[in-house]
Amino acid sequence: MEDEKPTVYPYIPNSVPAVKKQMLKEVGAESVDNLFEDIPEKLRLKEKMNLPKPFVSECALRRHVEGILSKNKTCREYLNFLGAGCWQHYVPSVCDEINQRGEFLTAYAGEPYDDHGRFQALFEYASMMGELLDMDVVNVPTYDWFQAAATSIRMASRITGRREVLVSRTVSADKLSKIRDYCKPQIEAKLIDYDPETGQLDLDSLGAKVSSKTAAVYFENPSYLGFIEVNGDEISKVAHDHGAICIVGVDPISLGVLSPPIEYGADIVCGDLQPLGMHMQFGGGHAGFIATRDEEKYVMEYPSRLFGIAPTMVEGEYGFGDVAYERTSFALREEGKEFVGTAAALWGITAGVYLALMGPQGMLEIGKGIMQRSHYAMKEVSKIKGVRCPAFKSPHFKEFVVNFDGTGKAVREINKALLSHKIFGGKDLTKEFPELGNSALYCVTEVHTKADIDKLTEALKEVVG
Amino acid sequence: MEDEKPTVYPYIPNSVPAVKKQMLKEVGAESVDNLFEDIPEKLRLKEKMNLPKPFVSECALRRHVEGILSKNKTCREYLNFLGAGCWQHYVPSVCDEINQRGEFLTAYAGEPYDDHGRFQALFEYASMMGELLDMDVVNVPTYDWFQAAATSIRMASRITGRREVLVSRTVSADKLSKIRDYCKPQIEAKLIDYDPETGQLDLDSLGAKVSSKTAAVYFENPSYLGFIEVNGDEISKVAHDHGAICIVGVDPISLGVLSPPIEYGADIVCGDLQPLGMHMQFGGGHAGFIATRDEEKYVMEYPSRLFGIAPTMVEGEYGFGDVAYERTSFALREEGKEFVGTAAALWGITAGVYLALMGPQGMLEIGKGIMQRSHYAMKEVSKIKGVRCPAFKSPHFKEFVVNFDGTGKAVREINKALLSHKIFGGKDLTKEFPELGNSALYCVTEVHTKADIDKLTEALKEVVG
Amino acid sequence: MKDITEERYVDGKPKLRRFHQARWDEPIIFELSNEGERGILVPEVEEELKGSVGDVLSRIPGKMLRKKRPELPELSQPRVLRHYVRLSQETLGTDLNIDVGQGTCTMKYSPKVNEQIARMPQVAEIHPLQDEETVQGILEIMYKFEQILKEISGMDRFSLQPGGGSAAIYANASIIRAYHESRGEADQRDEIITTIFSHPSNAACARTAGFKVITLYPNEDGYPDIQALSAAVSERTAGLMITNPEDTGIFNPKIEEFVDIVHEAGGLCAYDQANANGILGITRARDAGFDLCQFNLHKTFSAPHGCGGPAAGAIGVADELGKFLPVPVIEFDGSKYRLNYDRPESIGKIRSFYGVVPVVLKAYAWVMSLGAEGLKEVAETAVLNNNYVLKKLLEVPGVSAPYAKGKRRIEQVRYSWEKLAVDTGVHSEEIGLRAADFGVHYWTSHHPWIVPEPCTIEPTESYSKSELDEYVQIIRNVSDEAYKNPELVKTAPHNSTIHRIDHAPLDDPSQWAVTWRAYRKKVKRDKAGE
Amino acid sequence: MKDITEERYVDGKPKLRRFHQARWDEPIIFELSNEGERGILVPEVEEELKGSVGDVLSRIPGKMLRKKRPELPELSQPRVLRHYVRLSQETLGTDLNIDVGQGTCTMKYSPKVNEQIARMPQVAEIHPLQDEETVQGILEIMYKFEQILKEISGMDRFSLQPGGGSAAIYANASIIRAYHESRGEADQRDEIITTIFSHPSNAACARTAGFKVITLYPNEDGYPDIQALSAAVSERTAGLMITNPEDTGIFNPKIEEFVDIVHEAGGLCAYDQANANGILGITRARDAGFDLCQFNLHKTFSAPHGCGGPAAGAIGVADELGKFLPVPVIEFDGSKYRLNYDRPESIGKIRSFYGVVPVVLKAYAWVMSLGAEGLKEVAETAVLNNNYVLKKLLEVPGVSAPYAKGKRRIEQVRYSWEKLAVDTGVHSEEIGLRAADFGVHYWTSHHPWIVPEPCTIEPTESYSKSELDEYVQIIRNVSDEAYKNPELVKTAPHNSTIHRIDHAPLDDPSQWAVTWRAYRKKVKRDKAGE
Ligand SMILES: Cc1ncc(COP(=O)(O)O)c(C=O)c1O
Ligand SMILES: Cc1ncc(COP(=O)(O)O)c(C=O)c1O
Repeated sequence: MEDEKPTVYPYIPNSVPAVKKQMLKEVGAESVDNLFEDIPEKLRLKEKMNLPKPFVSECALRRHVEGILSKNKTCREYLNFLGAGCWQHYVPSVCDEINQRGEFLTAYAGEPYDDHGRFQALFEYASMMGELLDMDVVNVPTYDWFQAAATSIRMASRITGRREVLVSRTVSADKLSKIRDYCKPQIEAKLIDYDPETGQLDLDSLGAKVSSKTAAVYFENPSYLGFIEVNGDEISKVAHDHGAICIVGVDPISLGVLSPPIEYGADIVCGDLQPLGMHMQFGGGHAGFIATRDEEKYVMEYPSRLFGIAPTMVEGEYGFGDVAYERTSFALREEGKEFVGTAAALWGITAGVYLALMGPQGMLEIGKGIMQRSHYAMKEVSKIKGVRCPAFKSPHFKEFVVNFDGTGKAVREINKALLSHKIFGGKDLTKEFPELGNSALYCVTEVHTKADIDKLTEALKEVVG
Repeated sequence: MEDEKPTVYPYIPNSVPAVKKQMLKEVGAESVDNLFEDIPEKLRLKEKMNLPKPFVSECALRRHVEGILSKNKTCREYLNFLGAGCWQHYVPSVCDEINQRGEFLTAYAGEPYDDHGRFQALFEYASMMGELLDMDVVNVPTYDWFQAAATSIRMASRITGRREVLVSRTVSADKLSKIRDYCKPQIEAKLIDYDPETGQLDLDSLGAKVSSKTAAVYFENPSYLGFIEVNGDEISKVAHDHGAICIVGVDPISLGVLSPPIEYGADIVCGDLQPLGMHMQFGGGHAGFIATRDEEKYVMEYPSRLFGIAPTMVEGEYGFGDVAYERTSFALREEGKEFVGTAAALWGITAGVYLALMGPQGMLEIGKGIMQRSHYAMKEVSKIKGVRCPAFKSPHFKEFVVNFDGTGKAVREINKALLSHKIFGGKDLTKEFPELGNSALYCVTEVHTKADIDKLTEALKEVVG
Repeated sequence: MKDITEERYVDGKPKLRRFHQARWDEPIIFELSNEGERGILVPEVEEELKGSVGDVLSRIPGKMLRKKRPELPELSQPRVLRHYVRLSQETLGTDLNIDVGQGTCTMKYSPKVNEQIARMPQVAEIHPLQDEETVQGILEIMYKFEQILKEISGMDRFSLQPGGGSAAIYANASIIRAYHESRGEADQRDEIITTIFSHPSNAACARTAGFKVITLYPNEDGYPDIQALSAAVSERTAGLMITNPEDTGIFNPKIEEFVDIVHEAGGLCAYDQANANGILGITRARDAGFDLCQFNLHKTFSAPHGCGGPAAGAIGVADELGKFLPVPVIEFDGSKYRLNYDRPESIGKIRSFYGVVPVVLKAYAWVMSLGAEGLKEVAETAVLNNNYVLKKLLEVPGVSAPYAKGKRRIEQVRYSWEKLAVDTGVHSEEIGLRAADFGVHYWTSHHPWIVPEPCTIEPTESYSKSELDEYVQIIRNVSDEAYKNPELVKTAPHNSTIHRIDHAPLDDPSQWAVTWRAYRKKVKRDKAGE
Repeated sequence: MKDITEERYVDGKPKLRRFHQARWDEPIIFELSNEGERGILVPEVEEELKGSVGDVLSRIPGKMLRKKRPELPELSQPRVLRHYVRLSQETLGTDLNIDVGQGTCTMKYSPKVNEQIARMPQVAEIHPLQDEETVQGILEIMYKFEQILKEISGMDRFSLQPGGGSAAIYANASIIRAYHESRGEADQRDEIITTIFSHPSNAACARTAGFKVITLYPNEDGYPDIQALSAAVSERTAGLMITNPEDTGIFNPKIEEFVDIVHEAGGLCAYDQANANGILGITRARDAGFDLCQFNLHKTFSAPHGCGGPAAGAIGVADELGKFLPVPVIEFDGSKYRLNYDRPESIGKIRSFYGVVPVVLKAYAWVMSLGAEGLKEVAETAVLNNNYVLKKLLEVPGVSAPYAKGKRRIEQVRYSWEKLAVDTGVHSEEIGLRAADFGVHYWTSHHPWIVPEPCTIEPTESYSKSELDEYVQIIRNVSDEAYKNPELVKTAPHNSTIHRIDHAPLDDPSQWAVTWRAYRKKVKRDKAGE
């Protein structure tokens, strides 16, 4: 009985030496080296790359990787109150079931025939988002809310031919950084102040900064700091009065209870799909949506793909395809709108599954339930001595700022202490919003029970007490 | 905006009250109660069942169940050396990928047309097992090895018209219990002794018990106690000389290195598929196989389904169907062979995937690698003072008996102590094989590294020292 | 180009779908083999370890060492995956179709959340012989599930060990035997009574357990015949093993009298509750006097059918039979769960270890998602759905529902296409193959074939009215076709993975082939002379 | 009955498969809605909690409270599942087909083990803002993967933040801008040079970042034109952004000279390494002098394409550009991993948090399963496969491989069907639709359409010789058909989920509909007048 042969790689069928030899013969090459004839000798790597020794068996590989990952603590083991752009919502099992189906997971850019299901699923995703947003056009997802916001602003700039955007000061520092980098060559971003009492966008500040140079006003609802911007109407009116476009960034999971932004004047709405069925994945579960009315001047400014419905030769059969493909960079290179590439389609399909599972009643209930829980948390936390919560006098959705000035303890310390209670405390805002003092942004969702919130309150009491 | 409606169950579409009402109208019933008219009032349950309050949301349900399960310690967290009929082998990712595909997972008993894939996958499973076993007929899996052994014995009894089976004494007590329960009405099981030095089936004992009443001789290879029965030839010869059938139970993962039992005279071969791609699942991953030559007298005695290949109307197309269906209890009720029911088909498909991934080279390498590791473990463990290992002087495959008589410690104590090292020690044999003294059955497979084995040795040293 | 517009019928709602099943025309896996390819590599052995043990294979005595490598196919990993994913697409699971056509099989929705939980390492990666302290979670679930089944059935003790419904029925037969043995009546009491519309496993398991089987036929009204029962019982009666509702969907209203008669004769009564879906929370086995019962967790309790398992059966018994249950039983002392093997009168082991644990887990999770009210909702909706489909199907030409005329049915209905066959020459099986052209199951296994041209539909609670309407519409359409164009039906399927199979070789010992190697020897070689 | 025997061609091995894709004819999900059905229930709120907070909705000011519920479909859970599982079967992933027809996309095998690991709670259920102590595992993997990419590319620093290849290219453009800004030359240096066969994102991202774009065309031999480059560079040159091998599969042998010329002019050079699959371990970006590069982890590094993402891009830069990388960067002090935001010259954020972590994890696991030798084996086999297919395809009538005649190609080949189109009137796109009838992709997106009747094949290392032969055989067959029966090809697909689409409405603002609501308003209502 013969012994082990030299390694053949399971992922590389033709690594079988005999097959390789035969194929080399077919192509008339002496050795594989010959095939790289166009690569100058000088550029050819002489030694083996200095990489770690591999784990060639799946068993050893898995043990290696899982061993490293076991150093993480998860939000199943710990009670998590972090949000700030990535939120712990419940992911229905059917969402994972669908996005792990090999067909969806490994498809890519096939034709509307062989990939009919992909097109239909993404068309349906857009259609359901359209209902949630009350808007007629929704893109195939882009990377994340950051990108969606930045692109929305550039769309507005192209539509208006203007080069200034007014952005609410309560937008996260990171998102603002992205917007600035992405808009830099074309568009200047100016910040609009907020009311220190309520957090609400300051209409005076807006009035002072808006002008005929303003391409768009961008604000979020609920805001990054958790409260609801109640003056959407007024803000959009100011924008419109100056010929500017009103862009609203929105957390889609709020839309069972909060008005869709189009109701208060939004022209472009954007946001993140992560709450709709994506695991947090250390920030790897994001996908950005952009939505507008079905007007040519808007549609033609999307850089993303847009999938539309079309008839086939067979009566009653639906086909799909790219709408106005000739606006994209695929078609026009640098003459296209911004650029388009592989982004987050699978999360779009997943968000569609999520919305289909939830239906109108589910979206209402989840929004209401989140509010009930976060209000309970605010109420309970506010009872702790030295703690001010919520820091803003405004209605809130799922996040809220907790101020610890009165406790004499830094957020950093508090959060470290909470860890020993197996709790992840809210995001430290001291660097991002120094004017808020010693504050943290807490997030409460439908995954939290009363007992969870009570546990937080007890732990906080102990920690700051 | 309206508030929550009464509950509609996501798994019960027509629990929508309006739909129910409409359907009741269609069937002409006043209420659902009417539909149970045939159930006497007296038998109707008056109160609500007294069941725990449900977790109606998926989120709460998951937390409830996962909360309970988190009390388990797994063989990923602990180092496991338990075998004894359920073995920790590596499960290739593709096995799980295939057996979780909704199509296979939720199919059942469709026709060879709409379930063509199920039939082909099970035909291929049988075909690959056939190659491993060098036999032409393999059944659609039954429940487990226990059942496969018991049925093999009943098949032999029907074929020979005899009512006595000789079973090796080294078969596990549990399996023997099953065999006795299942064969009871028809067949008496008598035990053949083993050699206390080597564990080998005692040919003298066999010679003394075999007779013209013997339907079959049943032994296992490797034996339950881990050693290899080296006298297969002689045993089967004795059986055949007395007109009896030779049945061998076999661990299929050994067959890359060990001879297929047909080579040493087996007429019926049976065993468990669990090592071939099934997780341990607390003993929930078993599936039994039975294999024979392609002789009508054998084929007609299978109670299980047998899937055969057949032509279709289209040249070159393969179809499948039941072979000799009219022998089954489905067809003949009590006149069929034993009985057939839902057993473990998905594990059969999975074992097929496993064998297709492993191929001949993989099966050779895994068998050899297991032997190398178990021999290393035996060697190292045997160095510990007071420990005798292996307890039998015979070649071994993956399991071996460790005797602790010389340590003055009971296996139970030793195993408790190993727990604090995060090690699951071998199965305590003191009740099952009192004649072996204070012994345990250890199992070492391809999942164990040298470091794992060294860790065991070190821990044992500490524990017994 | 083929005009498929024709295929979408418009005479009624919903329109029929223009279906075609995936057809990959995939070769047998051996035909895909490429010498030298590897699908997976096994863990390497450390050189030091190898050196320490030397040539282990040399320790295997010559004749026990495998000489010829098994002729398994040699394939890369992606090719293996592709092969099986393609085959999966050619398989019509409940996740895919309106699966009401496999009546008596309870093809209900298997919730994905339960599947996901069952695949966690906390279930998948535990060994059954681990110290009890380290498996308290799974023991708790099994124990709690037994309590649930006790409440659902009214029984006093449960075992979750059997690997399926039939294995559970066998276990009950074995307990009946043990009971009579314990009373010294085993030799005398060697007859089990069942009914012809009880699932065949009742008769088959009883016989396998050593009993003679007496089968009762329905009376004129279609109900199990109580006179026949009275005539059948005697001092030889070991017990009654019976399905209710029977596989026809008919509930035996005299069930309590049946039990009484058998009890009076000294027999035990075992209730095959595989068809319990329609009576959850409605009526209970123990309340009708049964001594034993069994549930199929892969049916009523929603665990998926897995192409035919893993399955799980649960057996419940009255107190006095508890001592006979298989070992071990799970006990709870108020703080810890433990496995008790010390049961001298037990029938012993039914299968390895403690049962098909992942299936039990899924069943537990399913019940815990519904509770008492939810389970009753399951039953009520399943029965409403069934009677709705009954109403609609009876409007289709050629079909009837024999027995118990005008009465309601519980969980399923066994229909007959006798009239259609007479009228058109189209048989039930052919209707099924044509139904497959519309993407649904319709199975043809309805033993015993007492109902002529049988067809059994079991809607369960898992399908909406619109899906049930679609199914009925498909059947109506096939019936229409049978009357108008029988050839179309008789040559079906047209839109399936494959075409009409020639079944003859499967019953011919000289041609049948259960493995590829047998096929190569018997058929391919013969034919091609290669 | 249709005679499908015809469909299995026998003129050569392997025979063509008689394929039909799953066709479920599934309605749009809104059409399936049944009022009142629920797909999932959300967690209930405890009564006590509800009582404590009162009517929270009343706190939302009137105009901010949603009045009309969103018209989402209402469906039970099994129906939602069934809908999407059916749609999935109508989608042709790499797990299903010989996916070599989407050239430049590197449709290789995505190992299932990596997917399974990425779905563990240790990856899925961690929040990016958790205390660093609690995420050391994932940070370690990201850090180690950066070290791997450094070795593969020769670059000095990496960021894994970009959400895809194009996002990475954009980030590189942004870094080039920051670099020139830091030197006070941003206004002057506003031109980026690329080649026409570099992926369009190079041109598009450069423009989006504010640069003018200069595009070089190939010289007579089909190589990027070095003279044209010399003519293009100037003191306005900000940089070169270039793919190599280009999307044609041709490696630019003068790449080092290109870099030198641009460097001399004061520009930076960014290497789009999305096509790196064929050069892993063969040649490195930094060794050719590049200052920046990017990899697509969802292509070369085996992470699945997910219908178009989640994707991930990795950007690598030379030491002197390290300070411009996005924040945060991952650092390791020998015992702990940490995120460093304190980088004043950074271009800032490219996306939320730190990158598409599960994709990074899969890429890491893939590399760790292969090692240095394995990666080189990937490259060598991919290139061998490519040249093998080139050899075989050039034997097919009507096809050619323009440019660099007689030379080897690296990762893919852009072919032309110009001759076939002239001979038969059949266009490349139509060949693709007919190829779909045999169960394979063949994509038609080959911008720029400079090669007439283009077609790009990229075999990668993931397919066996027999699968490549099957693909070639399909194409040969379609070419035969084009010559013998062009109508058959021009009316394809025949075995797909759907039939020829009328694309006209998709470019007509009055008819296009990107959502069902738009369709209902614009098309359905118009038509049916409802
Ligand atoms: C050479 C090259 N560059 C860039 C890209 C764009 O990558 P992505 O699709 O991830 O944006 C691709 C994608 O195919 C490519 O092939
Ligand atoms: C009434 C009845 N009893 C018993 C069984 C047998 O169960 P199993 O297939 O699990 O062996 C069935 C299965 O369909 C059944 O319907």
